[in-house]
Amino acid sequence: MNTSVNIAGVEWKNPVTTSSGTFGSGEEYSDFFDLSELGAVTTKGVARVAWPGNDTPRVCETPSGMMNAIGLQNPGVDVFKERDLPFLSKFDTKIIVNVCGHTIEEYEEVVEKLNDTNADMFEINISCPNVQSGGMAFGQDRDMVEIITQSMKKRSKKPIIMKLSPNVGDIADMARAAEAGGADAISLVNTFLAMKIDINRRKFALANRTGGLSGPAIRPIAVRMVYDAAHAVKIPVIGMGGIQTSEDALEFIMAGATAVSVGTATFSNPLAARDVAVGIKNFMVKNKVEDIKELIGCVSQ
Amino acid sequence: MNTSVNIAGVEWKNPVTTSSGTFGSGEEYSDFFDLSELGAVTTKGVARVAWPGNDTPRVCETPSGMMNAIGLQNPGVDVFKERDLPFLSKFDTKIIVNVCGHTIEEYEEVVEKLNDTNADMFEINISCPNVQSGGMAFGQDRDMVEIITQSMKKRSKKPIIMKLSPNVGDIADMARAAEAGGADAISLVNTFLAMKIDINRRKFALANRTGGLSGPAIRPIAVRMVYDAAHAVKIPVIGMGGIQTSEDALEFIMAGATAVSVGTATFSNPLAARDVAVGIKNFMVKNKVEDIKELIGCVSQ
Amino acid sequence: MARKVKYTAKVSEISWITEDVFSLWLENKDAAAEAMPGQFAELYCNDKSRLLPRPISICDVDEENGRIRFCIRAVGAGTNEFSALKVGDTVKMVAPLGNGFKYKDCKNALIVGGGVGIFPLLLLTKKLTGKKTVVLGYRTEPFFVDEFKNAGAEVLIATDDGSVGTKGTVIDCIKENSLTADSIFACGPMPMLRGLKAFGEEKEINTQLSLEERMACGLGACLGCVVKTPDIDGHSYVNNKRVCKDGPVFEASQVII
Amino acid sequence: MARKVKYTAKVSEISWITEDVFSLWLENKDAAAEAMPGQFAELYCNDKSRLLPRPISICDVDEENGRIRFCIRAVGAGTNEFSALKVGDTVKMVAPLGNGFKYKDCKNALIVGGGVGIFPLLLLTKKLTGKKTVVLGYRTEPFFVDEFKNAGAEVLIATDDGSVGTKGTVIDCIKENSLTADSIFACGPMPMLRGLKAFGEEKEINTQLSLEERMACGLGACLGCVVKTPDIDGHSYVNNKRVCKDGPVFEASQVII
Ligand SMILES: Cc1cc2nc3c(=O)[nH]c(=O)nc-3n(C[C@H](O)[C@H](O)[C@H](O)COP(=O)(O)OP(=O)(O)OC[C@H]3O[C@@H](n4cnc5c(N)ncnc54)[C@H](O)[C@@H]3O)c2cc1C
Ligand SMILES: Cc1cc2nc3c(=O)[nH]c(=O)nc-3n(C[C@H](O)[C@H](O)[C@H](O)COP(=O)(O)OP(=O)(O)OC[C@H]3O[C@@H](n4cnc5c(N)ncnc54)[C@H](O)[C@@H]3O)c2cc1C
Ligand SMILES: Cc1cc2nc3c(=O)[nH]c(=O)nc-3n(C[C@H](O)[C@H](O)[C@H](O)COP(=O)(O)O)c2cc1C
Ligand SMILES: Cc1cc2nc3c(=O)[nH]c(=O)nc-3n(C[C@H](O)[C@H](O)[C@H](O)COP(=O)(O)O)c2cc1C
Ligand code: FES
Ligand code: FES
Repeated sequence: MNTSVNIAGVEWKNPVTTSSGTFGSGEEYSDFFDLSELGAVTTKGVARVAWPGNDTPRVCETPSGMMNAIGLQNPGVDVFKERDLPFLSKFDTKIIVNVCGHTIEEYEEVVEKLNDTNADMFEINISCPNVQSGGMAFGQDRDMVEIITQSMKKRSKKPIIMKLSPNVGDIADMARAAEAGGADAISLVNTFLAMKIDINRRKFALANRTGGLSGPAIRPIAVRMVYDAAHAVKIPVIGMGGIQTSEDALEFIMAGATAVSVGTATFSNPLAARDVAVGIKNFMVKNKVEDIKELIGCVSQ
Repeated sequence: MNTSVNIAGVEWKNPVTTSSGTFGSGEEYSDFFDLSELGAVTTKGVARVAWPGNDTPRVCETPSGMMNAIGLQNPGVDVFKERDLPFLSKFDTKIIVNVCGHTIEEYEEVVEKLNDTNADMFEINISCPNVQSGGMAFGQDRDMVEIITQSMKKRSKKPIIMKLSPNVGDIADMARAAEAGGADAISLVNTFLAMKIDINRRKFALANRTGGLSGPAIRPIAVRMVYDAAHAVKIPVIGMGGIQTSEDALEFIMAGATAVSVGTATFSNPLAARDVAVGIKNFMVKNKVEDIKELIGCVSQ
Repeated sequence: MARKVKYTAKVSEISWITEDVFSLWLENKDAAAEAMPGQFAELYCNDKSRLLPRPISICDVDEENGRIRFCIRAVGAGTNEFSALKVGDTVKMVAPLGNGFKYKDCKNALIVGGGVGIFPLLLLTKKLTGKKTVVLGYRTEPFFVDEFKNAGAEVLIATDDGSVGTKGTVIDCIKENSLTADSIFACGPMPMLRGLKAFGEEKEINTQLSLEERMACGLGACLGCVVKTPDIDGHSYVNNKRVCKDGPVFEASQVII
Repeated sequence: MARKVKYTAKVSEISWITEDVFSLWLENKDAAAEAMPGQFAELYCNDKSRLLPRPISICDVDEENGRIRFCIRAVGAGTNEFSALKVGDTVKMVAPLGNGFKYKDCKNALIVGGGVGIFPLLLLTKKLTGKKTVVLGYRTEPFFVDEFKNAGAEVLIATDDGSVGTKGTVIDCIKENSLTADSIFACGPMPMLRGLKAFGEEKEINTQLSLEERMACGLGACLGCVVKTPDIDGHSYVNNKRVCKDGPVFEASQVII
């Protein structure tokens, strides 16, 4: 039985990774399970220098979901390279570095600094709703998506995954823009721009006013967007948005995702990503699926 | 204490209505409570002729949400006028007729046929994701929103509420387009285009493949969109999307909605709309709010 | 019609009938007094992530103590939640809903059930006063048979694997036993209902089918649960009817299945 | 460090302390053996609509029977869910988490709590071996006072309305009684903690504060729960620390509150 998938020449042992920002650089969850059980670990966004992030409260709960406005706090690429990358290298899993920046130049600098490390892939976050410049603004403009993809491809020695924003009218168009720019893969969805109000204090629940909605609440929209994107491009799609169980992950795979990513669910269950990987394998055994590729995009009327 | 709101010259006794398609024409729920307790009743979409709707399954459940692809089944404007309108007229509440069509001409015909009835307002549904032509396609194009609003205003003798689609990148822009077209008010959100896959059968959960996601799951996105829309236009906004309780409704009001609408929650609790109206009143008493207008858009940092 | 209410009903008895089917008695005098064979209830989950009520047929009524019985197969999140209820817990419920069977003038009834479709037939069997033959179809192990016998019916059984009764479908069983009737009442999987519709047409026996469809409101408002009809329906003005409100019981001739 | 586990812990005792505060004993040998004063647990809701675990301080430990005690005010959906638990029910839990108080060398402790902030101080009070004075602040009616007395502490009380003890804040009470100490340990509302930070600085007493912040992971991964710090932190390389992992207990001088 084959659970491995090949994404832009990088072979994952199984189709499961962690969603950026929900798994740190893996250290905290390595207390719970062996990270080698995952196809890949995707890190928190890494910037050129340390970013302090937003004021608190930064997180709140919503029905079957949560909102966050962390604001991409991170220690910067140099610390990441010296501390986090060596840690992750101890595991038999692929390393995907999520990259953020305020300008194209900032993204470029991070990619260049990590080009000669053992990171396996870069995921370019052009879809964070919680920062003033860069982030989502890039991901909502078709032409900008194509331009930034091109420049990433020019600088990077590793495969580039463009992470798309769901806060758009036509996700297929954004997927095509990334493909046109030369992306090796796309990942989606990032969080939905959302707002919660504390009616007793008549104030926003998050200091940042708005935050990104994630979790099972958004899964049906995410599955639809992954379906639309996967049917619009030839490059592989990494699907995410509310995956809690292997059943959820299989929805994305059947909709056309080559791999999946577990985010918010890890907060409800620190073992969620591993459980998803194990569950997919069990489903394959039970249903006599020889190769995971048989399941990719297999949904029909 | 004043709970009444004025929307385009129509005075509702309280700011609560029902969401189109979740309340029929009121008859079924009049078994549970007196419809006169609501500010307004909004009907299921009414078309020029009877529409059969989509194949079944038409509905499914999702985490804290549901999907529907009813496909605007309705008996057509003539039956509506003879049967449903007289029924609703028995209650001391405003009547909002939700209007659907495949072409501008079809919308116009419905409006003209109801111009001389005692319907109080028209809500123009340009945001249904479950029909092939018309529906959401209109609501995703800025210019189309403006054009269709203009033609509705030209034909209608009653105030026009344009119902916006959330499946867009910039909701403020759509709100401005409706205002520019002369809309008397806007309502949002309609449902989010979504997909669910039955992994055991490897088939779509709904016969229509996709459906519209509604319910508390989407509330944080809806509140944000209502906030954005209300800050972009001067016309009143009717807020909806996942309202289950008066607390939820007050979030929308504080975000800038002049009135609110209860949809999916009615399926979990047939009395939901009434309970929301009662709860808003209780909140005002408890917090010594003299006039509901003090609460509209009152959220601050 | 009486004003409808979302009741809070107390669990008075709960027990397992088979490995995955349980019997649940809920206390509510008003609902128990009104309930008729073939009607159903909407049971609401306590878990907040599950918004839609679960339609469950009324299996039996204990009018004296104001109780309704449901027999439920635990197949998913909602039915599993109900299966974990304990005596004294409460469940929100709207009941009774739908139309129920028309059975007043029936002298010789053929009552046919498959799977969990057998449960709504128990109250009907109890109420019928003439001759009543019950045919029950199972995959393998029969259950709930004595309940029908105690209701005064002759019971025949069909199993897919032939372990008990006729090997095959309920139709095979009916044919094997050359059963006739003035009315057929049926509930079960769609292929079974299709077979009975054809059988009833062939034999010119009035046939009533209880249908299932995915529901949202359960009250006739959302138009989620329709079934295709040969005629234009007087409510919808198109070729379909609402299973929750116009059904769940239909004359076989009135539906396209 | 021991491998972390999401435990399924059994409820062994539950009872109300006040109208809205309840005491919950959960059985788990491993967690009970490891738990230290000032650490907390993440308790997970059963309701599927509530994704995030609730951080609750460890109030007491019964090492012999492998149990941990939590005292919880029912303020919202999650804590209300926990309040309805019954003996024998299970709760998912990750514990112990966070750093806890540093108290080994303390000879004369001033332990200050307000509201539900008093609870994490009980286990600390029990563990302290030197002189220990506990100051508890309430809005009006004191509760849980005997527990601290039984832990061998002198207990002073402040109430907002003066119904018991000093009328005013815990700081008023400390000043009124001219209390001194070599260490202050505190947990409670932010204004109280700010007052104690200032007091400790003025009197040059080492002051440890247990902080609250909204959390998602509770494990240090999501960066949801930060507090501002005067110095660049060695983990984040910016001016903040994670309350869940670097705290919840901080030297007052290390945080900007
Ligand atoms: C009129 C009617 C009467 C019924 N009577 C009985 C009965 O007496 N005993 C019994 O065991 N079952 C009965 N069913 C089937 C029962 O409603 C479903 O098994 C149940 O809703 C499954 O819920 P779940 O949460 O466990 O499953 P899930 O699959 O988690 O449910 C998800 C959603 O799908 C809906 N759904 C799933 N299966 C069905 C189905 N077969 N029919 C309609 N909706 C479904 C659920 O209501 C829910 O909204 C009846 C169905 C109908 C329509
Ligand atoms: C380290 C720490 C220790 C705590 N110890 C205790 C204790 O021993 N006893 C006690 O009664 N309370 C304690 N609290 C507060 C407790 O976590 C909240 O009261 C609880 O999370 C509220 O959950 P809810 O679902 O009832 O409320 P809701 O308002 O419905 O919760 C919604 C969300 O907000 C979060 N939240 C709400 N209030 C707080 C808060 N004050 N702090 C952090 N998150 C919050 C919830 O965890 C949840 O994610 C502690 C908090 C922290 C951070
Ligand atoms: C707390 C938090 C922090 C996040 N940080 C990042 C980030 O740094 N970079 C990024 O690309 N996405 C970030 N995301 C988005 C997730 O990677 C993921 O795209 C999204 O949460 C949807 O998946 P989920 O529903 O499984 O969580 C973050 C999400 C959460 C909840
Ligand atoms: C079953 C169903 C049918 C609907 N039919 C219509 C419709 O006919 N016209 C319309 O404008 N919106 C329709 N809607 C959208 C609702 O009016 C509302 O905009 C949406 O459901 C969001 O609100 P909620 O989350 O409170 O349900 C329908 C929604 C549901 C769930
Ligand atoms: S379920 Fe709504 S009409 Fe039948
Ligand atoms: S809650 Fe995630 S870092 Fe503290």
